Amino acid sequence: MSKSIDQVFVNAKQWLLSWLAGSPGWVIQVVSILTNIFALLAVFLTLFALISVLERKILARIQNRYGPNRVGPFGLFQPIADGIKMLIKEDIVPARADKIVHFLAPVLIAATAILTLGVIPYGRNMTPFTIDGGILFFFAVGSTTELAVFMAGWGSNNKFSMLGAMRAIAQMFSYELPLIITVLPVVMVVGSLTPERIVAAQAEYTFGLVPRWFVFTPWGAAAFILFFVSGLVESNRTPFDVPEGESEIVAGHMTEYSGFKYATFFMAEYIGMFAISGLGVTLFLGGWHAPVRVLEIIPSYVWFFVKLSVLLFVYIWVRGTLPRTRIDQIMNVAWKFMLPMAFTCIIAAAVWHYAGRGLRGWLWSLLVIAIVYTALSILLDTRRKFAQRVYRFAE
Amino acid sequence: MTPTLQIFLIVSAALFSIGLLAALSRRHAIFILIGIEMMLAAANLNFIAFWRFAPKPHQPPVGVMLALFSIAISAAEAAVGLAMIIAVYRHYRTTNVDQLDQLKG
Amino acid sequence: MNSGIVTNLWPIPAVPCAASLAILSLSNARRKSAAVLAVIGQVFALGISIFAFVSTLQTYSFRAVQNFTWFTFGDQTLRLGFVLDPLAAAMLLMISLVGLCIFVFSIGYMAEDKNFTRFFAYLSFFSGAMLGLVIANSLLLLFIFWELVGLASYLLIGFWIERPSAAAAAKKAFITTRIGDMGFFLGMLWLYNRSGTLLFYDGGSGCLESAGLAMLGASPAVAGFIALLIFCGAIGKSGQFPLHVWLPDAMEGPTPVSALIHAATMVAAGVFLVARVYPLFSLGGINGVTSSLTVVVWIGVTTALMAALIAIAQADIKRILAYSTVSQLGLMMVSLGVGGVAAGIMHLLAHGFFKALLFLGSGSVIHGCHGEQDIRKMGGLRRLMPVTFVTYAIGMMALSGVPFFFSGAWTKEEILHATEHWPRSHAPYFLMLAGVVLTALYMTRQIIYVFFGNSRVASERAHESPRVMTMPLIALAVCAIFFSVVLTPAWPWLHAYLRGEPVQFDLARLIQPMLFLSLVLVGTGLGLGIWMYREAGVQNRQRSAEVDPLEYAQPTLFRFLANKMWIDELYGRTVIAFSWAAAQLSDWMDRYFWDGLVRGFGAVGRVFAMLTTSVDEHGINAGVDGTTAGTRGLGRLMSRAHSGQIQTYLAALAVGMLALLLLYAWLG
Amino acid sequence: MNGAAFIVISILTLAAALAAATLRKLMHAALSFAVAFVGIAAFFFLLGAEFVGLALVFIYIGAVAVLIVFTILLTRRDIEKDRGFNWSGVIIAVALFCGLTWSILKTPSLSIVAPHIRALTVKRIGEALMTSYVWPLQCIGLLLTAALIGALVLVMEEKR
Repeated sequence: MSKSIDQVFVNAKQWLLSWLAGSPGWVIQVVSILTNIFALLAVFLTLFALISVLERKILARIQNRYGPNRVGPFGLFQPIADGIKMLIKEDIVPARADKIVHFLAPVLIAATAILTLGVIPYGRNMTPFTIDGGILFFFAVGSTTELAVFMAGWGSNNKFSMLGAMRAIAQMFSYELPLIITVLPVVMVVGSLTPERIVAAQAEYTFGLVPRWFVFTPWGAAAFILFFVSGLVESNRTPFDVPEGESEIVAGHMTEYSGFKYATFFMAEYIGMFAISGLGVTLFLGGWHAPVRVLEIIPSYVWFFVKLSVLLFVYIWVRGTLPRTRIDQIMNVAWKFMLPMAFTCIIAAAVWHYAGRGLRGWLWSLLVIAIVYTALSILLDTRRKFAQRVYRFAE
Repeated sequence: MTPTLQIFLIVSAALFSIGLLAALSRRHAIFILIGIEMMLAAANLNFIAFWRFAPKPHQPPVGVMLALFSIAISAAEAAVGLAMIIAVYRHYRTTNVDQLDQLKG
Repeated sequence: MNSGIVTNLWPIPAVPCAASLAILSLSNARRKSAAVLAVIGQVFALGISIFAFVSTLQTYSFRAVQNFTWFTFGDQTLRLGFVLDPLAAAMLLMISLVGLCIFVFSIGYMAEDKNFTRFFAYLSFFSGAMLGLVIANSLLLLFIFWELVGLASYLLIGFWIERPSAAAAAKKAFITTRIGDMGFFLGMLWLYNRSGTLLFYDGGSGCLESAGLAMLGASPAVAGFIALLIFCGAIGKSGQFPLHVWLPDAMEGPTPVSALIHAATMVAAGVFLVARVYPLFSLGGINGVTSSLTVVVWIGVTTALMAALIAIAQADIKRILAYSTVSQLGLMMVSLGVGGVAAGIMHLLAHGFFKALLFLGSGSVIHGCHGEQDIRKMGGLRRLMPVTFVTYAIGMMALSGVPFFFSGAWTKEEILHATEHWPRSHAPYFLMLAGVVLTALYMTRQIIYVFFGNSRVASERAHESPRVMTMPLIALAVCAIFFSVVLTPAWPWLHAYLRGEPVQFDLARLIQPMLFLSLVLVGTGLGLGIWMYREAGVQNRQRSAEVDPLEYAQPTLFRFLANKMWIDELYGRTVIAFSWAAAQLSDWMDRYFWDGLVRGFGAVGRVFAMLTTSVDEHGINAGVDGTTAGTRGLGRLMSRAHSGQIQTYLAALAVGMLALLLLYAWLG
Repeated sequence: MNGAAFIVISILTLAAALAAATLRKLMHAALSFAVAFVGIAAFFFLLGAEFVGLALVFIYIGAVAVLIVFTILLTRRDIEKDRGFNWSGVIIAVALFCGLTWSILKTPSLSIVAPHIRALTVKRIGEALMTSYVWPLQCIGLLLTAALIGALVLVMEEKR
């Protein structure tokens, strides 16, 4: 029973394809691919709509106010209203802009964001596109985002746009290194670049209780934290949203966009966030596996989306809590702290592996990480202490 | 129709010639670099094609390895080449290769 | 036999050295981490030392050896190693324990110094080298550590480098000990030549074991010479008579340094060295008397008496203790020379505790008196610095040899015992008795000047030292008292441990003539001191407070002693003057004789050069010029094709490729 | 191997490459360059070398293309000036293409179809890289480090 619920979407697709029995092979293939694409788009566009209103509501709660609550029950229809507004707005293209590049930038950025979603396993037998080097595909396609951001900045022919694009590219370049290098230990330990294999490697449970997710190893925990922070930067989220810091450079590379193109950028940012979180879930949080063996009766995709939601909530929570950092601080952290720590994770994973993957390996790799962390924090300590701030009129 | 090795090689030759065209005809230094990168890519395409069409597959896959190393080397070359273009531009205020003829005999 | 511990001995020197390196890499401002690192290194060394010590208790005359090859040249293999035996274990324990106390003390004493971290780096480095020295199982390894402690001593004496006197003292210490080390080095080479190995113990084939000794025993005279050459090193390091001049000057260094290096550990290394290679000294002797040991005895006697006499007339609190150290080291040498090896080492260990205590006490006094070191300007400190006074008094009584409760008494008694039974002469025995009296005398003088009487210039604003300085004092005082538990004749555990014998308890042995004799002697010294100095430092009708009672009574003798018997001046007039003259002569030779010779050769060469120049210019050059002109013309022609346009070059390349392709097609 | 896919990809690649070589605006040419490399990566996919294709996209689109557009940005003042077009280059390129094509067509041993081979997994490539090709891999690492440092030194501000 639980198995059939688990596989309900897979079976539905089989059922759909069974109508085509007898057609030439390439027809079935194309239809199968199209089905996957439609399902993916439907799910994630809904999720985008949902999260855009939920984010506003959560932020509102953090800031002690109500948030959108006028359109529909609890304001849940707000995204529809927003969408209509965006669609019917005038699309303004600057006269001196490079019109082709200006047009192509949002298209490219949305396309790459959606493409990255394709390789993540959402449940048992539920990977839209199975590629041998799925992780590499994710990053290869993801790196195209930088070009798209540059196109947006260049095509707008606007100083703010260009500055924003430069900032975005600088920080995305800098954080792409730790992002990829923190993935390496997982790839090394599993011995595969295929997301399914990585998920399968985390299937077991120690004593039937504690799942063998990589986040529960010292190197995995460290790598996950680094991965999460890099992911924050890659998706240009607070506290790393300097490329679109409205108090400094209007809206960065999106300054000259309006209407639906602006909405596209907005959507791409959210979908990029989903993709990075989904990859994080796949790599470190055990993918679609249940945290306890008993709970495996709940379908796998539910687990995946629960984990994804938790990560997304943390994203929003961080946004509601932390102030924006300066660009030089971001770069300093990337090169002086994140990168060495990411390399340390590789070493710690190797130590864990060669010390037998047991408790001994666990302790040794913890030691490696602790030593490097301490050394780095001593070396990087500028001895500039923050003064206690006094809020005179806030109480 | 299934493509044969010849067709791949002809496409690769076309790509090579286009790269050569970019490197020979345009005056901007960046085009020379773009042309060189395209010629290298054509060579990589040849490597991969020869590996794929070899009657007896090699173990290890030599063609793929060569292509990988060639990509890495051309990446290094691109980085240094572009840095040189910037340095030259700073010094002479031009990127026109016709004007950069200080080394003439 | 558990020899496992010996393979784990290397961290004992390595950890403090590593701590030293780590501290050196810290910035000057990280005082706390420097101190913590140094203390951690020392605690670690102490831990392993305790472990090593415990493992030596398993059997009598425990000895474990670990040797390894350092390098090979030709068919010769140079091997180094570590050894663990009662001698090494006892030394390890004493050094690391005293060292720890002194490290802690230094945190308080050096608290305001701007080079705090450098100080701890040097101190850790010294500690590591010294610990390595005592566990070395090779004369070469011992020599290496020997030189390293010398270097550490040099660095630390000259620690306050901005003072010219400190720099001079450091230089003096380094050069003076180097004279002794020269002899040591020659002796080592000779030993290697004779025995073919520098390892002490090597499963029967070491130079201190039967095979090596048999090889040396073939010519006892040579063995004696080797022993004496090695003893030269000990003379230099332990400040024995002809080379003792550096040690009092070394007091220019910070007081913890004086306590650790120039009282408790490094200067005792000479005594340790003699004890370590004792089989060489006693080789071929009858009744344990050999000519080399006789030399040791007489040098020890001379040193002990002379230094004790000089100490009486000194005014600097640390110099008095320094001469006292010299004197005590002489006493240990006598003990070794007359055959009382265990007694000498016991005194060395006990001396390590109480002399470190006295030096630290003097450091506390100096700290309290804001840097004043002249005892004539102190006085009345017993009320102001009670903890320092009590601990200092304990140290003083241990040094003087007050019986029953203080460790120094028992070891001194053992030494006197051994000296009494020396078959060759009784003179050392009586001279040593005089030495005991003198020791009590000068210590009484010092303590009266410093702690009794009324407050004088320096002690008016004195204050007790902070807890971090008094705690080590108390710890060392406790050690100095309770160490005597294992020393008494009733239960001579340490004696037996060092000799590798079982120990017996016999209360009757406690009472013996020597006890009464030393009681009388010490009492004489103390009484004499109290009588002589009862009014010291007090303004009197007859004389001012600045004048010493002895000076009042015997001005000539006092001047003789106060000026250290003019030995420094003697050296200045003879040895140093001679080297100065030799240097002047060499300089003159270099300037006028050799230089003239070289200039003459140069002139001849220049004449030849002129000749060849003319041939070159007019004969050979013409042909070369012609060739060059031709080449240049050709080059100018060729450079037309060299347009500087890279695209032209690229096009030429492509055309060349096309041509090759066509050639290929045409051929086949 | 799919003929239709091949035709589509080759048209896309060659068109983009031609655009990259001839477009007037430098930025457009650079973006066409990126498209051409997507096409080449697609060729690699078609030939079964997925890993190389992904690496190509990763390196060329993610790094080299961005570097090129950055260089264009930094040498911007020089771009607007009109430049001549060297027609002799076209002649040489066309002649070379003809020569190459002629010699390819003339060689009969090249008209073969692809045999069936075992799929080239990332694992196999990784094993080859870590065993037979480990020294070349180290050398490439060294080369890339040197290139990184060299590029940095070249673009550093000249001290006056």
